Amino acid sequence: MIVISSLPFDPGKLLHDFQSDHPDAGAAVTFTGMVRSTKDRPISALILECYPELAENEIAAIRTAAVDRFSLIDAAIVHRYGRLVPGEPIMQVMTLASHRQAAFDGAQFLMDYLKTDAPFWKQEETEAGTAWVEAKAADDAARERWT
Amino acid sequence: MIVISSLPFDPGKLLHDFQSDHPDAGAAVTFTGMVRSTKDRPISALILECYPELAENEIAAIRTAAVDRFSLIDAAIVHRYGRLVPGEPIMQVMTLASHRQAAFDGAQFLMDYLKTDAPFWKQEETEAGTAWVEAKAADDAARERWT
Amino acid sequence: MKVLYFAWLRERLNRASDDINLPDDITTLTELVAWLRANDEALDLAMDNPKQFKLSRNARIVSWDTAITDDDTIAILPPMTGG
Amino acid sequence: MKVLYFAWLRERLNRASDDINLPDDITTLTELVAWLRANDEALDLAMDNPKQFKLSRNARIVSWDTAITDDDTIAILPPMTGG
Repeated sequence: MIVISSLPFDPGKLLHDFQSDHPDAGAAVTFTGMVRSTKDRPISALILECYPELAENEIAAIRTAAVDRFSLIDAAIVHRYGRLVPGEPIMQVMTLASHRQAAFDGAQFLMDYLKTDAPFWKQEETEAGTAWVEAKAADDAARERWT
Repeated sequence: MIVISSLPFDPGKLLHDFQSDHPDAGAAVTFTGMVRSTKDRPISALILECYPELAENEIAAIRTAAVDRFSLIDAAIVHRYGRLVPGEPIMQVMTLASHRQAAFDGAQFLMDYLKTDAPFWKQEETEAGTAWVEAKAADDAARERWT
Repeated sequence: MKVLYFAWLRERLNRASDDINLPDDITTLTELVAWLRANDEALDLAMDNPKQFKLSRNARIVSWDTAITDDDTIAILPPMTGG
Repeated sequence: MKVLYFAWLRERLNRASDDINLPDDITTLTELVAWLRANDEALDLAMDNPKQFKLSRNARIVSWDTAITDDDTIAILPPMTGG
């Protein structure tokens, strides 16, 4: 399952539905990314821009690569765009496998690729206005470990 | 949160409640282990024996070690005992952190330690009777990578 | 040909897309970007570090040496920050 | 002193625990296990690979050289298979 949407989602409900469909798996790993506001760097919102058609295509390709590479029973990716406030889930990745290491590795692989290859761009909204979030070199490095 | 219980749990509801308490975190990782029955090795149930007082103490120690080591905002462990049928969740580990790598590492650390240091013992119930699951050398090796 | 701009590139250009008539001698994405930059000072400045951009052709990420035609939809993509 | 047995060790012994009077000269877990094995052939056989067992004292896992008293609750734990 791949969902690219501006609508909010409930991480727990997604996990519940994902697992209910697969009574034969032994291990499930779920990653949820949330909007974060800290005392040092308070933000009022995160505004995500997206190129939806490209996101659908690239995420489908990343998902297929993960399923093949780690023999996943299933994998699902949900990613929001639009304006989100602190605490709101931005995205969720879920993997199902026979054993735990494949489920963990599959989820990390998906996350590392999504960070650098999924066409989303974040803007932080603060009292001073909005500013584009800069891409992190660490994200490129994380992706490189799978090549 | 640590729960050692014979009662069923809903992985999605646990995740929902866990995240709802922490609107300041940026990343959550959830691992769910389920009873698995395959065509090659069909089982009718998994029967888990437990030493509850020791489980409470050891899991609390493992949780504290994970929170300290990976600067987790929170960590929760739920583990069932008793008779479980295929598809049922056995246990769930959840971590919350500022960033994704700490959340992933914390969850894997908890899983690796729980596999070798939490006093649970599995029996597989098949048509031929019940048999104790043997400990895996791979689990000892997985735990060693953190030392 | 349609050319799409996203995120801060879109902001710097003050537009989300261009409709262009592709000259016959422009056959690859590398050539297209060079031609676009030569004809638009704002784009030229915004892309002074061109390696950081990914390019897509018809909603698939492709390499800079990919061949293109006038029917394609191209996008110029600043470094992504999703996930 | 109470000694608890779990999983296949409990099954092999046909009991979940023993109540014992700890002899004065038994002061560590290593000595306790040696003494228990000397007095119980089934336990001696079941523990022929002793290194694989963990031991707990008053519901905490401890090393085999831990000192013990007659008030303690000890458990002999086969390799764990939870998670």
